[in-house]
Amino acid sequence: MRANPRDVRTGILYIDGDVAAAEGALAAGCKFVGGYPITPSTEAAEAFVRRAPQVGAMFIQMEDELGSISAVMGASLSGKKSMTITSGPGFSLMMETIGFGAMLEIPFVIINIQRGGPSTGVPTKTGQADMMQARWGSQGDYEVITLSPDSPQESFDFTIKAFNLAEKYRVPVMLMSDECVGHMTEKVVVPEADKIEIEPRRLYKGPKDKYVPFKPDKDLVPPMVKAGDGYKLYLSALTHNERGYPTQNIKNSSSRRLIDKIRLNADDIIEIKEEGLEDAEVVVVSYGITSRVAFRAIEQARKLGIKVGNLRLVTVWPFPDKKITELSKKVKGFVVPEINYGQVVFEVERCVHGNANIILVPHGGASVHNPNDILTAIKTIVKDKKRYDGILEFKTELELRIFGSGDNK
Amino acid sequence: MKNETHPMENYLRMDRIPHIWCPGCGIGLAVTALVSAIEKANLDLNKLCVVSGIGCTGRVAGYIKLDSFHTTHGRAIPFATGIKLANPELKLIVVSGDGDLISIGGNHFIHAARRNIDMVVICVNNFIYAMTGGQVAPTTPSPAYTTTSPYGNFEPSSNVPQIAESAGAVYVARWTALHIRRLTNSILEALNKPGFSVVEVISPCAQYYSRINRLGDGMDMMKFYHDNSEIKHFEPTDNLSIGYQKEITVGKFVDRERPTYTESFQKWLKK
Amino acid sequence: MNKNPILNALGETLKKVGIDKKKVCITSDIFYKPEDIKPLGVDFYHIHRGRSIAFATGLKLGNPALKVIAFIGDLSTLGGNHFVHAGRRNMNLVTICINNYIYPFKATKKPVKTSFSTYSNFERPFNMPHLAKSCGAVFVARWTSLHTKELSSSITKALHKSGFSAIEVISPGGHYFAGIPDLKEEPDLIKFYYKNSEIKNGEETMNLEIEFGKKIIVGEFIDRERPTFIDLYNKRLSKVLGDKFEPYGGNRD
Amino acid sequence: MNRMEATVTEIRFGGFGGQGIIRSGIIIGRAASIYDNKSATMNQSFGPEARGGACSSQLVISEDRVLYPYVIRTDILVALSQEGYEKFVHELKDNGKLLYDEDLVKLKSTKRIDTYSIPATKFAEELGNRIIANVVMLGFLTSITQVVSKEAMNKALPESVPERYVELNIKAFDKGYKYGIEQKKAK
Repeated sequence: MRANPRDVRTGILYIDGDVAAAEGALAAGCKFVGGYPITPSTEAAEAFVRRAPQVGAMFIQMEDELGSISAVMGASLSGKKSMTITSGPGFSLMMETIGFGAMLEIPFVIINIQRGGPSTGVPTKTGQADMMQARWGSQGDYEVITLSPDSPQESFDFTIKAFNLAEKYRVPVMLMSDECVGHMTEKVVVPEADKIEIEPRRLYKGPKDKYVPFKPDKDLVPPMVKAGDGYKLYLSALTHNERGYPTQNIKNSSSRRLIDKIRLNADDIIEIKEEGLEDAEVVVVSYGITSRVAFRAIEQARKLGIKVGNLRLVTVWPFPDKKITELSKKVKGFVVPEINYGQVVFEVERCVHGNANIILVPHGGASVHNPNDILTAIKTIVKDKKRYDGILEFKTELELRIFGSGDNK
Repeated sequence: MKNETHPMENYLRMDRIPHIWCPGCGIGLAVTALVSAIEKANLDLNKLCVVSGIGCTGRVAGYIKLDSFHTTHGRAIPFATGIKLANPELKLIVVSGDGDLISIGGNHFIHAARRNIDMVVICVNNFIYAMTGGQVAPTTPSPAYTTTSPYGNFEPSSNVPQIAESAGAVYVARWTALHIRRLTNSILEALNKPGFSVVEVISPCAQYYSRINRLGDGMDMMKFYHDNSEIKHFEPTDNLSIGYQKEITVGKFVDRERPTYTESFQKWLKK
Repeated sequence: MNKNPILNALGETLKKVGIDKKKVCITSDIFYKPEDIKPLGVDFYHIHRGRSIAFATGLKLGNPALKVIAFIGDLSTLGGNHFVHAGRRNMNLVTICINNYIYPFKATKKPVKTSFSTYSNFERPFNMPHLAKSCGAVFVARWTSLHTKELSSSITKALHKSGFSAIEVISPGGHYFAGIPDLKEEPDLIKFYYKNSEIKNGEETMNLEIEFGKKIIVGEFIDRERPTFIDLYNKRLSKVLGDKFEPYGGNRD
Repeated sequence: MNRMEATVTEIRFGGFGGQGIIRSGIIIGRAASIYDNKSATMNQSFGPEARGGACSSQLVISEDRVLYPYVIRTDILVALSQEGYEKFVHELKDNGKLLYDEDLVKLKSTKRIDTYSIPATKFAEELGNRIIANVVMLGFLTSITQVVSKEAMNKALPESVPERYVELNIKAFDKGYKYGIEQKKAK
């Protein structure tokens, strides 16, 4: 299906990442946003609300984040493509309902413009420390999909992708952007509507009396119906069977399928951007704004004759396990920069199985990495003859200046 | 001149001044009233706590030299409840904004009032979310413009005294930032009253609310309050909603007795 | 005949109310069994605690053609804020607040104990009708669950009203109780409340406090008109944007 | 940290809220990235610092993709307030250009840097509205530094201001631009 021309602001725009995400949502056919003001995500809601009445979309500013995400659940089950926009503290408040959405397989998108934390943290500055929370922040076992953009252009593109994945797999999809990308103004090319591919809602087409709410298709995803279409739905977030009825028999429930529909379709879902991996001795694994800053270090390292591969995680969750394991057998080591003190790097470690060295280049947030730090980490990998156990944590120039060299090398 | 000290120096964290509030903002006036009331109440300063949530008014706790807590968004009241119940000797003052107390914190607000937890809640109402750049609040009158109501707000607005009264507050008053003396008196009365007291302070937001709606600066808003506020003590709270640039009814609306949470608890314990 | 008296009243209502059942959705943060819900012939959503009204708001805004009934059982804890703000916005919903709050009554001789408040309950419950009126509800009623006929009639009125309706149903759930000497069975307790109630339609909501040893006043208290959220939205946007704006109606297909 | 791109120009705008500091960044960024076919990344100050008082925006323009999004050592500082000048002058490169409103900024030293002054606010008042002082400054900036082409600015400017002010803005831009040419000759 193609986008509706009315929804798409075709042209070359000069907008920030927040606004680009809102434009992406509109282009993807999003017709409902429940939101609540929170820095640094508010610009996205403001951009959406200005355009909403002209494209038949509804924006409601709810009384809190609990309300906004709950309203998003309702609107999505009414048949509208729906999303909410938030940042760290709001994201934390939404966790319970994200689990609810995962359990009832409600398609929706969350834009999380990450900021420095924990708690109130640094509202106007950047961070990438919600990555683990995004994966399993709600109670119980479920899988989600997250995407990390590195620019306003990608905020636009990935928001559309997020909606498509949400509808295709009936799963919460999170755009894990950050303050830096959200508040950065750049050129964004919005294509013509007929160049934008849109995943339609997966509606059930069989006879009404044969509808079984959680009976999956071959790809493990069940088709949906809309509220008020006369299907006499009974939906409960209690552990339920195919009919949606509560059960304590886990074997007959959808619990396993919530995981499998993502894990077994991982090859279709996972997107990575790779370059120079063929003969790389060092691989930089990064996502979001960090991958952009890291690329500067990669370029520089190459000028010095180092063979550096670049692995960008477009989808951080699900994680490209196979790819990393495969690489680990060929390379000397991995450099993982992220704006936190180590989250995704543990996933890299898990997949490397001790085959190669790993250096984490951490960052406390409120700014982005100094590319020189990443470059130094790359050089260290090349130089090291020794194999380390676990992850080597790199001390950045700034940390060295503040805390001294400590016992890390 | 050298020896001259600020009259409020004992109550403010002078090392954090200048504060972050914009020129023309009314929060500073609310702080002045609060400090004067504390001074007049002659309370043991070591037994006073100030709790704030998030937002412009949420920064109040950071400037007052008492035990002060800058908590998470909307959670000032439950945080204060915890302090109060853990140590009933303490006197709790919650200072926060309309968005923090009435929107995200609305549930805690009504439940604390229902339980009649002994605390003074000062709700600085500037009709807008200012810290995040001017979004619509439940208190925004219709049809005021904000960044999330770019076509004019169409939602009916919250009537803070009415919510407080219907949920069970024992003392409810409203003043504008202009009525500094009466405001001080109300806070003083509230401080001396056991139970859940609410004092609403209508305050200008020169940077966002006034600018988006072209209402002039802080002084213009003060003049507006001067010309358009009417004191009506014990006015039924139904009549207290505030229209856009309409008359503002101020005064003391509720002053009643109900056993506080701690009292009821003690009574049950004895039984 | 449904075993649950409230669902029973609702079932009776839906038979006669003259609204397309297909368009009726129930959201509830109280769990009802599929076999109790199926006979109603409507869509049912069991929501996590406290978010029934917020979810219902989304459902209604997603498709304004729906008639949404939100059951709330946890107003006394989690969902109060959504109630207050949905009332303020005059969101077009029928909320049925199941009040299973536990009150001490004289007849019980000893104070009631619940698992949470081991020293018996000393907290005062909300005066729900008064709160509903204050936050802007257009229709407010209170019944015990044994007032089947009256309850059914109130739900009918609420379904025909446009705006936020709040119906409180006093219906203590027996399994939450422990240690009431005289009233061991749930039906007994409901009967007790039924007997101790007094119908006073149109009573000032301020006087509806449920108090120790006094009769519970039931009836219909508020019935007024206010424009709904969607009305106000369409009116304002049409005024500002003129022909460019197509009034919001959702997917009415 | 040193910026590794050779073809990068870093610009900082400093002034007060309400002077159009952020809009200035957007207009130049738009001109450079859409009409001059370069990359331009604009960032602005947020939070309490962005209100009422001091305000700043930063712009990184590059022939290739901008990878590091913030300024490190600025090539050009545009100061519309004393505070904006004092706060940011230290991050100017050696021989970097300082452009300032001569009625609003008093220089403390001219060592190490090139300075260019213009009575931008006065010109704007003469044109009828002091709010367009930033656009006078943009004209001045364009002619002095040539970091963007005049053609690109001519296209970007009308898109960035309300329709009824387009003509006034163009006048303001031209005024600054011409003044810049004269100043350059004079130097």
